[in-house]
Amino acid sequence: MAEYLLEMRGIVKEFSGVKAVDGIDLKVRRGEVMALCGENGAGKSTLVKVLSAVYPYGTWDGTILWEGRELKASSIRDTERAGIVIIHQELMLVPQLSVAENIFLGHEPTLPGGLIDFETMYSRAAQLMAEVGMPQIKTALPVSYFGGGQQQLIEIAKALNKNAKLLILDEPSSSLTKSEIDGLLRLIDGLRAKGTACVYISHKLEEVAAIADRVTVIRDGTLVGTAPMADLSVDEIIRMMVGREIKNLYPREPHPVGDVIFEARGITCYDIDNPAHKRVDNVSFTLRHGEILGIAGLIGAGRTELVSALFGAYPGRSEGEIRLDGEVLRISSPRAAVAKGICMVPEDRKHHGIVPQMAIGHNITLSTLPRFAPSLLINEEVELQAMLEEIRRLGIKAGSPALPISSLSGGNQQKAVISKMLMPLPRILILDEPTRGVDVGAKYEIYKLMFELARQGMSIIMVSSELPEILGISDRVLVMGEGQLRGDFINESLTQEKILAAAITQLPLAG
Amino acid sequence: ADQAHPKIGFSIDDLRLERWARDRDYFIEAAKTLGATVDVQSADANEQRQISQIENLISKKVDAIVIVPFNSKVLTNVIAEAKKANIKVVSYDRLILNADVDAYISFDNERVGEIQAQGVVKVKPKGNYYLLGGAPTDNNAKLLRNGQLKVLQPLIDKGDIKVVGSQWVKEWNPTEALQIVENALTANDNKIDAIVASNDATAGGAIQALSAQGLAGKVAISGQDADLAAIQRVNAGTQTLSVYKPLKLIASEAAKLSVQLVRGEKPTYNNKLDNGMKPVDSLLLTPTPITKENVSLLIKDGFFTQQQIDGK
Amino acid sequence: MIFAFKRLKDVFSRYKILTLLLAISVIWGLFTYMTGGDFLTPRNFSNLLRQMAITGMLAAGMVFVIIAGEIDLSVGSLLGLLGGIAAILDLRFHLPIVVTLMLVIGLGGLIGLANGYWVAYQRVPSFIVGLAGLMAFRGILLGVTDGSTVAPVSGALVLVGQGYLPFLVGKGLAGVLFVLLVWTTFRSRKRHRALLLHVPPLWQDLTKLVGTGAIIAGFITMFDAYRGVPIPVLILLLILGLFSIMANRTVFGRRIYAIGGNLEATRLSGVNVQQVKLLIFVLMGVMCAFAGITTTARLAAGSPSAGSLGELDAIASCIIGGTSMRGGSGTVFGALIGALIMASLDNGMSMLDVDNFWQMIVKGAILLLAVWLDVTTGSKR
Amino acid sequence: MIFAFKRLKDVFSRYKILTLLLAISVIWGLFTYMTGGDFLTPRNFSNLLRQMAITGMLAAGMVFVIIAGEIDLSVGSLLGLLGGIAAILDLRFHLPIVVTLMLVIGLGGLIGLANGYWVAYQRVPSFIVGLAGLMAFRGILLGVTDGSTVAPVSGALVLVGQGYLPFLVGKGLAGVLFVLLVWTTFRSRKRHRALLLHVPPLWQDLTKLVGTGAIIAGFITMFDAYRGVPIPVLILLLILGLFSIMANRTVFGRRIYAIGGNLEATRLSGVNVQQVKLLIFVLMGVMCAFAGITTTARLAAGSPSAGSLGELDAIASCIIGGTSMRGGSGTVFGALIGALIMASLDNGMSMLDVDNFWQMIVKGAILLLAVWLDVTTGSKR
Ligand SMILES: Nc1ncnc2c1ncn2[C@@H]1O[C@H](COP(=O)(O)OP(=O)(O)OP(=O)(O)O)[C@@H](O)[C@H]1O
Ligand SMILES: Nc1ncnc2c1ncn2[C@@H]1O[C@H](COP(=O)(O)OP(=O)(O)OP(=O)(O)O)[C@@H](O)[C@H]1O
Ligand SMILES: [Mg+2]
Ligand SMILES: [Mg+2]
Repeated sequence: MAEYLLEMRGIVKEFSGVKAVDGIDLKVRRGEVMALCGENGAGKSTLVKVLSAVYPYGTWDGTILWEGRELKASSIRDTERAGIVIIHQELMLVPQLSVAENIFLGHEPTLPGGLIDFETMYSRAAQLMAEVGMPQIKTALPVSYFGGGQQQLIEIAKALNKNAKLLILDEPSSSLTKSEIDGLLRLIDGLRAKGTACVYISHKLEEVAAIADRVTVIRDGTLVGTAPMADLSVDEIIRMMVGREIKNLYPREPHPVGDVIFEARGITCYDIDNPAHKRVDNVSFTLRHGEILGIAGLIGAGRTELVSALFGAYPGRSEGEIRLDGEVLRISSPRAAVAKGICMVPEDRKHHGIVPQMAIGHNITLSTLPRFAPSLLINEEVELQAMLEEIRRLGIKAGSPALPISSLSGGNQQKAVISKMLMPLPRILILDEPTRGVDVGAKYEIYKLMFELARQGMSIIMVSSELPEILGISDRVLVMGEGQLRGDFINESLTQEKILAAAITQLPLAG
Repeated sequence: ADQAHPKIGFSIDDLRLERWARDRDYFIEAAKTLGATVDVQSADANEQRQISQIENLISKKVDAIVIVPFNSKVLTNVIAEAKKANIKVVSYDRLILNADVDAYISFDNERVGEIQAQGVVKVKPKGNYYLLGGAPTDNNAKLLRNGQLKVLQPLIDKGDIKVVGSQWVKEWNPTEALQIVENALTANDNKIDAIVASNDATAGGAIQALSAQGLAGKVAISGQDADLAAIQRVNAGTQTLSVYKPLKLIASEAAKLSVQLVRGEKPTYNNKLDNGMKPVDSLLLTPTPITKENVSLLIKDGFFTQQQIDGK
Repeated sequence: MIFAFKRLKDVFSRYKILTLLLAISVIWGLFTYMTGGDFLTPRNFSNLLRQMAITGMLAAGMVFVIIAGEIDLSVGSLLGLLGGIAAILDLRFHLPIVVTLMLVIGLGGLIGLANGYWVAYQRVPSFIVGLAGLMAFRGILLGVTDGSTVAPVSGALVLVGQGYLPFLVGKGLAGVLFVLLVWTTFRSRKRHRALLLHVPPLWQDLTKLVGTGAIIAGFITMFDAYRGVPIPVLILLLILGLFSIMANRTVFGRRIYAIGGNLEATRLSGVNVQQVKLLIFVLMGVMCAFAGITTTARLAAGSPSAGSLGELDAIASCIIGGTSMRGGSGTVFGALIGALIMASLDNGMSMLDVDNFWQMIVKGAILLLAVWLDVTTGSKR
Repeated sequence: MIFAFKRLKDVFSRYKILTLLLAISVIWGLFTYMTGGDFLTPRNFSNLLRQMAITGMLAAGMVFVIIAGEIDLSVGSLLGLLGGIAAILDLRFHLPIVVTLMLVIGLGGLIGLANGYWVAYQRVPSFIVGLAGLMAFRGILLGVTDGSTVAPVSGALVLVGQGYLPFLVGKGLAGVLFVLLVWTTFRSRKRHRALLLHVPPLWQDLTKLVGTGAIIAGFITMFDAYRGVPIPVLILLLILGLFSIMANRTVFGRRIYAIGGNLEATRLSGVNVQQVKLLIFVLMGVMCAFAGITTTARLAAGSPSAGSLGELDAIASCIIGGTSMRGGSGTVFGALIGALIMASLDNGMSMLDVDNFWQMIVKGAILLLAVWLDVTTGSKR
């Protein structure tokens, strides 16, 4: 038996001339958790896609040894047969199919005669969902019914169902709450005890510290180093990733906070499918000039609905009153909101943020195009100058503004989307999970940018599921639970425990 | 419906063509004077539709069905249905094959093709001919072509006539005809002496191509249906002939015939034609070629007024 | 609990079908009133269903193509081609009817395979493959028939399109169907109990069974009041049953929905999506063969223009019946109801002697309104 | 650096067009050889371009509809309807030609507006709106013309379809175009310099200018060797120029691509996506008016069957020309090249007097092959 379950040697993967992965080695032992760390665009996802044959053998260079023998997989089916299972960074579920059908997609249990054995499927699916911490879920409901975090758990259940020898998790925790992450880590721990190896990719380094046996850090497609977690600290990992020291992750700066300029009263959002159900229930709050307001809450608390209603983007029926400078605003569409100086960076970057085929630069100027067209025609030179300026200001790592935005890494895409919504020079900027899937370095830069904007007098609303981030950035914190406002705290001597306590009050005890 | 007031179903191939709209009007008029009511259906050149419509007429319990078949070979089943329901069936203009029809009244399509070819040959007995057929999917286009070849083939064999090309025009579409003739003229360096076109709509397109080359009036070209625009062209000399089927005659005869059948009277026939199943009692009327010389015939028939032809 | 929710969902999706059924009742009621009762006679009922059978067969295949996120524009031409070949085999080669049918169905499957190959394995957009087929198949048909109608075909072949089931056989089949339904209902109850899943109360299942039974009985009575169940309608009903089971209960069926819902995710779940797509087109080809044979049988002839624009009717039926153009959702039952609505409009307006151009305008308007209603009342925004 | 990349991308997309141009050369070469040179005479060149003009106009509008992720199946019928109305206004009401043109174009825009309203504001899938229009517009046409050909229209109207530019005017326009190109090139260089952006070496811009100049000169010479630039071709070239600028350099154009790429993201960027969609359909309606007028002018008659199946030709042109059915990418130039390929096939085969059924088969096959080539050689997998 080979010493390593998996050995990847000198892996090189190019995309039209650009080397996304440039000669990386990765070795994983049986029953160990190997964390893979690196900045956005370092090549983590690409590396594991090579491993799982999303990029089949022959489209990359290097060798993969699996249980001591060379693996030349031409499709996912080959790797799954070998026992390699991957959970992708992007959600890979079929929204119209039920939870159970998604979990069993590709491995449906059948009765004699070719019919699907639904009874087995549903009962097994219920078991799996219980294992990942959602025992009460109705597995016959379509996946589209569930929010991002719940879908992530369904993905994990789907992977568990495949009995992997090596489980690859590519940022599984980016849309999970603290308690769900704890559950996930326990799950991985259990798998490890049973001898299953894991490759764990995450930008949340506390998780890495908690679960990993060893850590591999890569930068710009090359290996920086591999070391046992025991020999490392979070700060050291950051230094390896970024190449420099980041002392304080939350560079909070004092900035003056002015008078109340924005006021939301009695915001209520009704569920689209079930108008009797309120997704947001009578929420009122105020926002001051130059203030950073954090909104915390559990997944499904209705934070996204609340802010999309403010931005005129809530798809269902909503009511309530919004005042800016004391003037009542009628916001029926994002366009109206932008015109009034309210901009929002949406939560779901892939579906709501970017226009994938379009150039990076054109994405950035999308919301402010008329500004560059003094006459009938767009002045492309002035536009180009503005793009370059934005790319420089936000530190977007892009070869050229003319490349399609889909060629950027997630963090850089996020910066481009933020840039797009900064272009209209909003007075109120709403950021819904702005650092989801963003590496520490880029997070740091985004935070700095937020403080910079606040200092210039912009008011910022930030929805986040990461409590340290909420605590590290906000001047004031709103806590939501089940669609209602459960607390409004000044961020002084506020703790995670206090927020959590507020979020779950009035919740009936589980059971 | 009783015998004094019979209900007649009239299933027409394609009312989108001017000619059938006229048939319909004459037919209804004649039927009214005979005390009958008419239910008109247009199949829009679609046999499937026509069958459905005939079925619907049977459901409505008409006393007789007059059919202008789009495709004369596909009505066997549905006519058997009609007969079972005791409905008289008259085949109008085109002989329905392999079916138990009671009577047939027509100008023969092959005969029309012959007249078209003859008219063109009379003007250009020798030279380069181009054959512009109807819709490739339309069985009648085939019949017309057969008639044309009956006249032309001997001359081709003799060497008097050289066929420099032949194409079918999709859906009888004039735009297609225009392009086909443009290309034919280019390919033959304008050396085309006559075009045998199968109806007036396609002839119209062809003549546009000719006139762009200053050839309109110099090249003989046939047509069919006596469309107003075509008659104006005949008058102007850009179209050699159209074939006129005295529609009023055929329509009123057909109305009379079907009422007589319903009332159990014996209509007069002048022929018997075999349709593959039985000899069918037939009343055959002669189509008339319309050339510059006899345009007035149309006015006399009340088909057009002088003002119409003059374009006033 | 799981099944309580599923029932709720069922009611919703049934509700969607209910709107369609309501639309049909309104249309039928209107026509019956306007034709002085002629519309809703057993005879016209039989006519109507026979008239919808061909479009229905195409729609039953098309619905899967659309669910998978593709489209097939070649079906009208392919229907024509296969129907023409059936006529030729029958008339010129005097093959026994069974051999003719087998050959044509096989050929349909093969051509479907070719279509599917280009779409699934060569990644040519299905719109283009369909467009190419639309032209090429019609061209081949013109070539083989020389543009003239191939007639008359043999009586045996005609029977396929114009025959009726003997009364006794029809009643027998209906009985068998009902017994089958009862049996599956009780088997499913037993299995649910064994797996400790939720079992609906007995009265509910019984009501359902009685209702279904009444509908079956009504159908049979209506048909037998004319001449019996027409063969093409029988075939269509068989297809409906088989395809519904396929769609909901087989691996292949569920994967079609998965592909339409999220192709990439399905592929990354280890499903051979190319193969599934290939099979969908094979199925479509076979459906074209059925439709072509029925057309030829009904016409007693192979016609060079048969089936033209059939693809549009089929697609319209699917969409009226609630199939989403974006893929991922739709049902065979809905598609057939869509076909029935279209056929009812044609039938009713032609019985009313409506001017042809008005018919076209009305049909266009109804199509738009039907879908608009679906969109505005639908749960998804 | 930035511009080095941009150039690389340009070469790639130009490369794609190059494959198309290569395809055209092969087709033209083959036909020229087979017709013994008749194919590539100035006269046939003029014919060919006139024959592609109508499809080209439709394709120029359709390409934006497809880029925005929609489809419009009603264009053939709408062309017919508007052409018929033009003929009626001209013949029966004796309106001055300019008034007729204005009215028809206005009506085209209005009907487009209605189509767009259903798609953009009522969220009815454009496939359905188009299908409904396909039936209804043809029905209205039959109603207003009573099914008969409306002829002969006035000489002034015919000129729009069959007229030619006087030689001098043609040469003059070509000259103006060239001067304009030179001017914009140098203005852009100056602006780049002023903003301290990268300026390409002078020789590069000069070579480009000389090349473009040669092509313009070649075109004009070829046209003038026959009778001059045909009016419909002139109109088409104007449309090409205007629409290309619109696509690349206006806010509206940019937003069309954005909508096709990701509708939701564009909406959330504060763009009024419904309005953009509405305008796209208005544009399509106006293009139908142009195409309809040209058809009527060319036939000197309004024909009830004009434009049937025109939608399929237009869509096929777009797709051959590299427009993606998924939306978000495509060019007007490509669509017109696509239309030219289709027209070349029709023209060449009819000159060769190829049997109709072979023409259909060959056209289908070429369509498939062209797109297949594009898919397999394309950079996106
Ligand atoms: N399909 C593709 N085509 C072109 N370039 C690509 C493609 N996929 C990835 N890249 C590029 O390869 C590099 C590595 O990307 P990858 O997704 O592996 O990064 P990552 O480490 O997973 O980043 P993140 O933390 O943001 O997920 C990036 O520069 C990215 O732009
Ligand atoms: N279409 C739907 N129908 C019914 N319930 C839904 C639907 N989509 C989501 N939900 C549920 O509604 C709740 C609100 O979810 P949402 O994710 O929008 O809230 P959130 O507070 O913004 O949380 P997150 O941290 O995920 O952004 C969740 O419980 C989710 O499962
Ligand atoms: Mg990644
Ligand atoms: Mg959220």
